[in-house]
Amino acid sequence: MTRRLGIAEALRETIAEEMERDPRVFCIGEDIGISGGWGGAFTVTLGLEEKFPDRMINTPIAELGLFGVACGAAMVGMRPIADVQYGDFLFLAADQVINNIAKMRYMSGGTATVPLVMRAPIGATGRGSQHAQSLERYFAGVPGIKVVAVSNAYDAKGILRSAVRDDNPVMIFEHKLLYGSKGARAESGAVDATSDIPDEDYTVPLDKAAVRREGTDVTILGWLLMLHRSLHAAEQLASEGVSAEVIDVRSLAPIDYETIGASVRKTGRVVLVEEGPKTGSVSGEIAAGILERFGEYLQCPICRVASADVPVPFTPVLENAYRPDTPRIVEAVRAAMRS
Amino acid sequence: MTRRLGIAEALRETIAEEMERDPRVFCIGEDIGISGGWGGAFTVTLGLEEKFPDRMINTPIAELGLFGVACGAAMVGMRPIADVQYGDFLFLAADQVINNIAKMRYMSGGTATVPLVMRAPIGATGRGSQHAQSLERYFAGVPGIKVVAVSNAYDAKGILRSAVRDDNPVMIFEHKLLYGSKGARAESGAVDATSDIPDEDYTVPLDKAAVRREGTDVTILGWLLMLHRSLHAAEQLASEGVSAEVIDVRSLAPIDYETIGASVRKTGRVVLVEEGPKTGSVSGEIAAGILERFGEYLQCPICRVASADVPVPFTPVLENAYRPDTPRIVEAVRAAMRS
Amino acid sequence: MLQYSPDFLLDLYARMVRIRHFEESVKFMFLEGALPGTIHQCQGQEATAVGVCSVLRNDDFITSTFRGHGHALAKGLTVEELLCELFGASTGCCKGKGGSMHVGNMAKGMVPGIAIVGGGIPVAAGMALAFKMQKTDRVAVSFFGDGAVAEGAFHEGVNMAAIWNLPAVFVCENNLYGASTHISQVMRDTNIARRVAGGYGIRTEQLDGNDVVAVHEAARAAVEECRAGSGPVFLELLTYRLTGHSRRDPGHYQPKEERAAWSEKDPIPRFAQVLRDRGIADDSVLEAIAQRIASEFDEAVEVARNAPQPTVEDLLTDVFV
Amino acid sequence: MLQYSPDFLLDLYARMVRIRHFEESVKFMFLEGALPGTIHQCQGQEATAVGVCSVLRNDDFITSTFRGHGHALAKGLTVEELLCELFGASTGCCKGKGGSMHVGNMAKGMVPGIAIVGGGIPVAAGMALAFKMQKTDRVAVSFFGDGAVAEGAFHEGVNMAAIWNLPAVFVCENNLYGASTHISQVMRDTNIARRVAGGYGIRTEQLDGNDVVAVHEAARAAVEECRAGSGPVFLELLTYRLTGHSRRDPGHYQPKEERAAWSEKDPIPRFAQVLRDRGIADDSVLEAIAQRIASEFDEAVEVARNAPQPTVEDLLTDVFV
Ligand SMILES: Cc1ncc(C[n+]2csc(CCOP(=O)(O)OP(=O)(O)O)c2C)c(N)n1
Ligand SMILES: Cc1ncc(C[n+]2csc(CCOP(=O)(O)OP(=O)(O)O)c2C)c(N)n1
Ligand SMILES: [Mg+2]
Ligand SMILES: [Mg+2]
Repeated sequence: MTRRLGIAEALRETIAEEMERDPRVFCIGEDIGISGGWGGAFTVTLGLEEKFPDRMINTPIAELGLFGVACGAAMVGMRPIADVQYGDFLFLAADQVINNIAKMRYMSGGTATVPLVMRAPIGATGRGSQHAQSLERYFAGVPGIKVVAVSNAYDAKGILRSAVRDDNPVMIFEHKLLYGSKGARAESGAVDATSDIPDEDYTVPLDKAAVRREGTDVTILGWLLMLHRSLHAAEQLASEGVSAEVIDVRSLAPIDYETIGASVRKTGRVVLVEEGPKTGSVSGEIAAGILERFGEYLQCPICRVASADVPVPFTPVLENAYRPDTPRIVEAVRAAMRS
Repeated sequence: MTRRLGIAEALRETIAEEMERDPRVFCIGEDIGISGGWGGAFTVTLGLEEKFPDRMINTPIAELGLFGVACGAAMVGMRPIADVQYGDFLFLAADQVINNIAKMRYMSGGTATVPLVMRAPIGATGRGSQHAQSLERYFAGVPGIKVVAVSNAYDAKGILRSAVRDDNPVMIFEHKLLYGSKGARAESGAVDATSDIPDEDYTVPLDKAAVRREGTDVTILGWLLMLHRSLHAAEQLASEGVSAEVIDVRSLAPIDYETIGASVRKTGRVVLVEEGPKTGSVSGEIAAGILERFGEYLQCPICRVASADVPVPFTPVLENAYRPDTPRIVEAVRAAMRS
Repeated sequence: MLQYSPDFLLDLYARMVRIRHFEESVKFMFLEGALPGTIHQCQGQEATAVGVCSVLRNDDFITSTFRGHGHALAKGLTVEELLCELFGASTGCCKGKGGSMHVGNMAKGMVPGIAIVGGGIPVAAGMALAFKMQKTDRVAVSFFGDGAVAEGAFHEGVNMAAIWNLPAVFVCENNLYGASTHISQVMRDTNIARRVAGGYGIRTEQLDGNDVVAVHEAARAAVEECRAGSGPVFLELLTYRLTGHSRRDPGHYQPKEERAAWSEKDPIPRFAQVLRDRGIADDSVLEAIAQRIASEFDEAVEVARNAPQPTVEDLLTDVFV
Repeated sequence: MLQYSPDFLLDLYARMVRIRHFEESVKFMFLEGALPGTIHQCQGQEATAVGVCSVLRNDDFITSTFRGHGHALAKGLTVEELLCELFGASTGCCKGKGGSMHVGNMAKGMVPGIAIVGGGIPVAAGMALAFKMQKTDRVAVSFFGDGAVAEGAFHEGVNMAAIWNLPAVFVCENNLYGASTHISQVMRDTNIARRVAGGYGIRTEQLDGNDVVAVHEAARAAVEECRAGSGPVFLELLTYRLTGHSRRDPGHYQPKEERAAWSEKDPIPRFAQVLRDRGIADDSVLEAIAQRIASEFDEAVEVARNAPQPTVEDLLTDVFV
């Protein structure tokens, strides 16, 4: 049996199941379990307070404190799932995430464990520059944290399960336009990321990329919204006779160079697509990593398609110009094929 | 006339001169101007409170607040120089730096200005993992901030002057082992970064790399402590017949691809050296940037020499293994020459 | 209230009506789909913005939040420059780059809205520090909600203003909720003014934030103290949001009786009654004000709807000076 | 004090002496160049660590700071595992990966020292939240300095502990300085206990932190309240650092008279006098304790000096489980 779910629904169901399965699991965040509220900013925890009245910890608006609290609870036997309403607010929590959560195990000589899941919605969605950023770049290089991005509901479920069951800190990035949130929290410009969800207790590993479309001429690497745009571009390219392989990088730390490498060896051409500004992007790291490992297979320089090096602008005309779209991806692939 | 100064002295003198020249300039930070204190964590502001009793603003231990205060003061006509005792504490201030300081101009449609200098000491120096990090990677990709790193006293003076006179936010990274701080604040493992300082009012641009040693076979790119190690490596390589060009990248945002490109065109081989962990390094961005611009000139894959992907360990034997040293740089260059 | 001229009182009234009309019309346009993005509105809280800003000069500065339309209008931004911003036009107060959560105008003493809860508080302290160092008598005012009180930025910013005696007025608009969370869930003692007095040793005052004249008077005293060098001052203004937190929030977390009770205290009809009771205005005068504001708004909407959008070239400008 | 057995009191004394001996010896070794890195020491503050930890069980948890040697010894870490850590040996309590600023031992109820000022406070609140959810009577204690009170993390962490009634004891070791900065420069009201009571609505107490029995009693009451579900409690322990802030700091910012006055209040000679006055110990007993501790220390130093250093392979372990 399968059921068709969106990402928000899949996450909600998974959280409930994991809380059911393991009494150590709890949720912590702002507005996550208020009766009459919205279940966090994007409905992910909607209604869970009825089922788990003692395990939906609603915090004051205090991100540094809430991530510190989650860290402490995780160190003494709990398995918190911490929600930051918008990834942008992670800057407030960065000290706890980077200086404590990520380092506790190492600086304790391997005796402390921090089994903590952190969930952060990201992406530009018409809200202006402080509710729009792509935060992957700030955390994907922090030793001690696993970083993943979920692009469809099947992964959302399988990855969240793996994350909750992992004994290490895991940061999950989710995209506002992919949630499939309904009602008052629905997003204009949303993209369908629903999946058929099997009933069995499957997991998705935290360290594996996924080939979403096979191809032979060029490898397009993306995640979250940009994966969907890349798939769209690949379709268009197919009609031009270009066979693009599209990989959902998904695991941003560690990066799965095995899957990526197999594709690069085959195609010899790489286009990276990322929503954040180009400079300092995760794509820069991946490009350098591919060059180091598979440089000899490259038939042309790796191309990065990313947003402009500016804060996220509000007005739709600029936001659309800021962020990569299908035509820009198609154009980049065409250029790669020419060179 | 010239005088020989270390970086701490050069910064101190420059701050005093700029405060003298412009009454809008002031310093803000923890322990920066306490009589009987140390002039900040590394003696940079030692004694300045005597000369400028009203313009050395000692704050409580409150990094988020202090950078917010600096932002506000800068927006209404002052030109603050904000000191964070250790770069590691920038995570506490990250929200103000990234969400406000960097974005104010853009989100105001170009009407707000934030002429603010932020100074942050970085680098691993036997203090364990929370007073040791290399923070460049977190800020070099933030649109709206200029990021520079000073590797000698001449630059410290010229760059600080430029930064104070610039109308934009500028983040200056300094390295604890290069300050030449004296007395109780002297560092073991310190490296000589003194310069002859001319008397005239020179400046050093915020967007230019500097060729520190000319060569023809390979381009080594580094900054801060790693620049010094790279120069050391280049000397050793010279005795093996390898002519290495060593560039002080210095300007981390924006990156000076003109200077770097000229060298890459000449040598065709690039080794990047950085103190932070390899994954997510600024070197990844530079490697990707070079590949995009000068890929056709490359005779071998770009090589990155960086620290291990772990938190900074305390014990010297591990700290030394963690961070690139001269032998590792030499070895990387030899490998590049072979391929 | 005898000391106030009728003109002054009618002006306070008109300013509140302007905000209400703006918010109600914008809400309609938003639901209609005419406006992009999201909005946070302040229906019911007009007296706080108007009362406080009525004592400020153009060269005094305010910081605001994601909920800044009312503050902006009260600080002197025009309906037109605001509407243009909401429409994303290049003629908006932030050239369309800011949007609803970031409205501001540096020339009119308003920093672009800081949508990070609590983020404006240290910034206001910094402006106040500058004003003090510059030996001017300018004042910085920070508007924020009850929810912001839990943030570290609040604590750090208010403390610095306190220890340095800065000319800063902290205006906490306590509308009982931070998003969907009631204040009783996020602080032990919900008397914020008392908490802040105890925590930071500064003068604080709690008052009816839906009484525009009371707010005006408290703000005047606070600003005078600041100009005289005896700042900072903290004002807790008790008020209520008569609309959703954002967008299409139906506010189901607010008990019906609570909403009804606060509707009774709506600052605009209340002040209208005062004006009528004192013989300052009759219905026709009040109606004329509403008419004037409505047509002023209609003209501005016309302009905003037809205002030029930025072009792709504008994307890369305004990052650096 | 009559209720305490002589053994208990002598044990408190010995624990303080152990810390003092540790710190003085380590200081010497550091200045000698035998130890890498930097150190922050707690001479003069032994009564706070010992008094508080004397009421804790092994399964209660503490968080500490960059200045954690005393807390560690008081919580039951051995001199040897600490010294090994300072020498960077793989037999250290953190395998040499932590260092002086990060000493801890999870099996003994001490989180690795959090060297970010204020950073341990929310972590302790989180542990207390876990203890409460787990329905145990365990308690989390956070040690921090007066300087930490200005940090946002303090505000956020204490507030959360307060609203959720968590079993957390916040122990502020007020030694008058944060690094070189006197408390009067960073808060208006320097009575921290009063400020915190006013700000967060929790029970607070200010007391002589150099009186080990007084600290023990205040801590016992606080911990009992927490175990009974009436936490959190905040203790302000007035004390003084009789050494530099770190490394070779000569402390020129401390007035000579102030130092002299606090030397008089040194908790160790003071408690020795009490023990003598009450006839619990004479000089020979106290001397024997000092001897025992000195030789225990000497043995540990021997071990630590010869302990194995990690090897390069250890660099990459312990990042993930
Ligand atoms: C740092 C931060 N955390 C969370 C949010 C999400 N958020 C936006 S408004 C809001 C509630 C704010 O409540 P309050 O300060 O009382 O202001 P009000 O909405 O009542 O005007 C929250 C949680 C945010 N914008 N910034
Ligand atoms: C977030 C942060 N800011 C600054 C520092 C640098 N620093 C280390 S100790 C210290 C003073 C701390 O004072 P206090 O909290 O009173 O503790 P004490 O040193 O007196 O034990 C400072 C500023 C730090 N470690 N962390
Ligand atoms: Mg509110
Ligand atoms: Mg102190």
